[in-house]
Amino acid sequence: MSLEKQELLDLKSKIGREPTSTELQIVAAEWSEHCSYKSSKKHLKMLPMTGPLVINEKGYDSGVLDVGDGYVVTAHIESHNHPSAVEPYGGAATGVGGVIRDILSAGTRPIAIFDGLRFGNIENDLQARWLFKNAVTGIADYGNCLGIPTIGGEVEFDECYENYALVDVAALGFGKKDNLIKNHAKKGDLVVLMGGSTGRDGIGGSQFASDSLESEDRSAVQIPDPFIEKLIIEAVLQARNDGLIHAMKDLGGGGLSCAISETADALEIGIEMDVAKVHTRESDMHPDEIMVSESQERMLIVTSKAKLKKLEEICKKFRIGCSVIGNVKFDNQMHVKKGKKTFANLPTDVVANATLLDLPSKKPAYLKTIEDEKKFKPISNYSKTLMRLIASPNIASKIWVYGQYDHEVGIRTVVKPGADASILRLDNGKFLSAKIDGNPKQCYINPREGAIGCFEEACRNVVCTGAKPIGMLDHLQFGNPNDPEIFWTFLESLKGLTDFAKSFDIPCVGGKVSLYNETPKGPIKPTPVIGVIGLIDKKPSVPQKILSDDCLLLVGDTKDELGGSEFFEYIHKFVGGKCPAVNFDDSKKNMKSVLSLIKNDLVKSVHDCSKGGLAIAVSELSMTNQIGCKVSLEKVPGEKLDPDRVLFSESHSRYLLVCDKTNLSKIETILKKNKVSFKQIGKFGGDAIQFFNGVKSIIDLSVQKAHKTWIHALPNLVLHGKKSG
Amino acid sequence: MKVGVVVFPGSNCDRDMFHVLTDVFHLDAQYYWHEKGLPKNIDAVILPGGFSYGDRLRAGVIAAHSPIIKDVQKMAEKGIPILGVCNGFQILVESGLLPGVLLKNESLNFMCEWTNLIVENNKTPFTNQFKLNEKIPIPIANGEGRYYVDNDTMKKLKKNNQIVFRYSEIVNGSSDRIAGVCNEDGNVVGMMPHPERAVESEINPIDNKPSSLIFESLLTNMGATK
Amino acid sequence: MTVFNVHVTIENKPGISDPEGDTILNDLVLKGTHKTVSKIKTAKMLKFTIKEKDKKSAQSKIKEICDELRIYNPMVSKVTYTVISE
Amino acid sequence: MTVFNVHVTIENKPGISDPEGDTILNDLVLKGTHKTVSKIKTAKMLKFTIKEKDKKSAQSKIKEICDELRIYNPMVSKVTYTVISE
Ligand SMILES: Nc1ncnc2c1ncn2[C@@H]1O[C@H](COP(=O)(O)OP(=O)(O)O)[C@@H](O)[C@H]1O
Ligand SMILES: [Mg+2]
Repeated sequence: MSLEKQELLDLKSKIGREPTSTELQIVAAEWSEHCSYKSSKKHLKMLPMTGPLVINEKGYDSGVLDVGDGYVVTAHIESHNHPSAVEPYGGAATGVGGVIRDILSAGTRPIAIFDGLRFGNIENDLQARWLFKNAVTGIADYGNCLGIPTIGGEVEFDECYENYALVDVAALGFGKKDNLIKNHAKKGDLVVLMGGSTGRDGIGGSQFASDSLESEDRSAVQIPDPFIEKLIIEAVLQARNDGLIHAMKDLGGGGLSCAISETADALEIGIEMDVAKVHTRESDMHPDEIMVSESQERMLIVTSKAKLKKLEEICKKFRIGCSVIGNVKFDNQMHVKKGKKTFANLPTDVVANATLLDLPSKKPAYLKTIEDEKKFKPISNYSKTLMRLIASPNIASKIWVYGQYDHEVGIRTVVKPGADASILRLDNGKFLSAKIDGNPKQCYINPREGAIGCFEEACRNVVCTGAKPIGMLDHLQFGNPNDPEIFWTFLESLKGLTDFAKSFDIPCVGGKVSLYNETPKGPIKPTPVIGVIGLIDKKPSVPQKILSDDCLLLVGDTKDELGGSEFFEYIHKFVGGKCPAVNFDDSKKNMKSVLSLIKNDLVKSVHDCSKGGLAIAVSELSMTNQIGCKVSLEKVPGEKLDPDRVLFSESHSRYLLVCDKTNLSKIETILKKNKVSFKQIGKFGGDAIQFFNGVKSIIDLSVQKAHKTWIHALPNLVLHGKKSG
Repeated sequence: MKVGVVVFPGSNCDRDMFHVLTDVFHLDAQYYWHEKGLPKNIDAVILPGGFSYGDRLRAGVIAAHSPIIKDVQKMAEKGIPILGVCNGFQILVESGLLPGVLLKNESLNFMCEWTNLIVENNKTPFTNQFKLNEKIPIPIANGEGRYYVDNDTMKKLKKNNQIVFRYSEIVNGSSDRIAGVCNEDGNVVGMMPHPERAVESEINPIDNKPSSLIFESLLTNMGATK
Repeated sequence: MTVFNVHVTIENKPGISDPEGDTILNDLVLKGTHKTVSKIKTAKMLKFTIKEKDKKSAQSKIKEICDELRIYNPMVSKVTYTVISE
Repeated sequence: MTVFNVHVTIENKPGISDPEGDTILNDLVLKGTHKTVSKIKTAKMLKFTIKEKDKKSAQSKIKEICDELRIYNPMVSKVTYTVISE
């Protein structure tokens, strides 16, 4: 763990002397990319972070949204990529732990987990399979043990993650507004470290997250302990109820170094602490190790002397460690001692605020030609092609994943995973829905439009449940930012997200940047992952069973936009083509209209069109409802295109609506009034998925067969190494 | 009518169960921490689901040694209705209050899905409102839910009518598709599926009535004994 | 008093299925290039460090603990004790 | 060719915590009457049955299988091989 030469000079000039070795460790941890955001911070400011529902308080690690009637929802997203790439089970599990503690530190109870998983090509890469399987088990074991439902996520495979893993975890919390921790400190207050013991595991972890894998510190493996985390949650919430917490912060990357310096800096106080008071796992730990250890399942709490006894009783009840490690001063210094001896004494603003960088950027050369298409072999049998896509790892049902996650615990889950977005009920009679989405294939081709597309897709998924998007989380994952071409893609994505957020009035309530995601073969594709939170005031749209004769409508234009599509990449093995672009006006109209149809109870089911295009979206409706469907391609709204384009284009802003035929004319009236592009494209019935081009049948698949393939493809591949389709 | 909900370190369905008892069935429920005792005047005891002690060593085994289990045992002997759900069932089995063991699911995975139960014994305090063979749509969520007993015990279970619930299909490899059993007296019942997740129509996509009968049975039973 | 390491190995009794061992064998090992493996059985091991006066009492103490605290479930598991070092 | 039993023991490397062992020690054993136990460490064991020409090649074959199929993660675990019987 070390500082760059320039940073060392900076540090010396800021403190006017040589730093001690402990000071160097502390500063190196806090000034790492992971903790300081030094490459990205300047630019992140462009995102809109305020709004009528957003509650901003100092020192929060999660975003807070006011959902009315005295209640708030908190939200946060994190990744644990490097640790998961070397130890998928522990890395993914401790990723869940970290984001949960961020939710907890605002004083809210975590109520939902989301996981976004990305690996290499599992069809032929055994290591990717091993990473995937173990990451899923890690998330399952951790979330299930905590009793927090994992209600959504995504899984994607792409060659760019070979020998690597992206594990993103988002979480939501819920609580009374009055119970939010108002971070503050009073004279004479104490600093308490509670939770698990501090050990050598994870030493160098946050530095590690900012290095590429080749220079990894292989000792940075973290062992998850969800049982302790569960006890911490209960202890903290009890302490919150008893008013024992003045300020709180979780220990994440950078360990005590970051937690102490950031808490002190946010509260504009000083903290004097004694490493000898920290409850350690091994007796011979050096102060430097204690300061940078990233042992999981720990929280830092500021409380008063008078309240300490009660806090200790709570910790004893829940059998977790509780040590007074320091006290609050008003000198704005972070003073680390062992007994009487000083090991570090630094101004907190110096530690907590690394010098921000202004990295150069340059448009990548590959983008010049990436949108050019080549000529493809014509498709001879569309039924076969559709079946192959249904069985492809990116499109196959993810039930093997979410079936291992307890998604019911907490008894809030109204719509379970498997739909576009899950729905949770809240104590004030409202409902919450959320989804995370990423699309590196599109972001690679066009970082700006791709990122906007992820954002819109997450919105669409939430809108399908009848919810209005009220907040967004962004997680920006890129390669080495010192490469100007990579940094350009970062900036483009960020600008795109900013434009969309501003135009749609969806504030960004939290996020995370993860850089240096490099594999032995080079940088990952740009992978922003966007979480959108939606609120439903009255009744959620719970999909109703589709019956024979129900009508299928498509809202939104289908365009010649197949760049980064599953069709191009999986069927034609082609990376490139025109990236789908969101038309903001159409997007808004379509969202608004779909929401109003749901509100007026006119539709039975709404499903968005995304990966795999119209053909897959229709198949999914048929398969999950066990009913056939007949679709006419020439009815599909948009310009006239060849059948392969209409079937598999991944144009945004499209929704499939299912309705009883008695509601058809009412729906048409509303959509026409809103000037939305739409058509009835088909009807349900029978037991086959059928697409017609004029009178010619071009796809005819048995629903049953398709369904079986779709459900079993992923476990067959992961567990038995069998390819389906 | 007082119902005790026993809480162990790591229990995580305690609040869900409490909500159902108090807000849905308007019972007077109380939490009891595992280190404490149970009061004498209690009418029923429920051991909720979760991961007591992180499921370490074996699900339920560490919690089975908690001080409160001695009181649960005494209550069981007195004939007071006791229900263990999921981890609660595992604890009852590990503490010897119910026969058998719960092994890792045959899939080796944690399984969260909706299943159908068949009522095999409608004489217990938790099933007296059912018709025999009535079907209950209900979710499971467990990693160690495969019920197993040796042949001799199985014979005894059958002879004493101790099999309370079966899955309608093979779910996890349980002996004889067993999902829930009772003790010889019938007052102690354990089940792997989660009735507290199925009694409210808002979160039950299929039919919440059958699961409600589990709690209504308890109400009837307590009404009768009072 | 001396410090002993006692290894307690817990495995399913013969006749009780071991799905985990079977899965590792069938889905992992036999799918690979190694066909000479004919069986895999999984077990759990607990390594106790205990202070006792001699080897024998270390083993009997651990046995007592395992029986009393149901470290293994006698209906399905069998257990073996090995005292390793002094 | 002879049949060998090879026991593979997988446990966390020294210095890496073992929450399960700690919980069994603190919440079960030390809560009971036996206070002479000072540590419990958990491990997982796989017992392979394999046909090979000799003891040595049995062990090296199993080692090869475990490494290749990622039966354990060398980042976290250490592994010991014991060839038991012929
Ligand atoms: N890793 C995961 N964890 C939990 N749920 C998942 C995961 N991956 C997919 N799902 C669920 O499977 C369903 C389909 O996922 P996805 O194909 O990503 O949906 P969409 O295309 O609508 O964004 C969703 O309900 C989603 O939440
Ligand atoms: Mg969708």
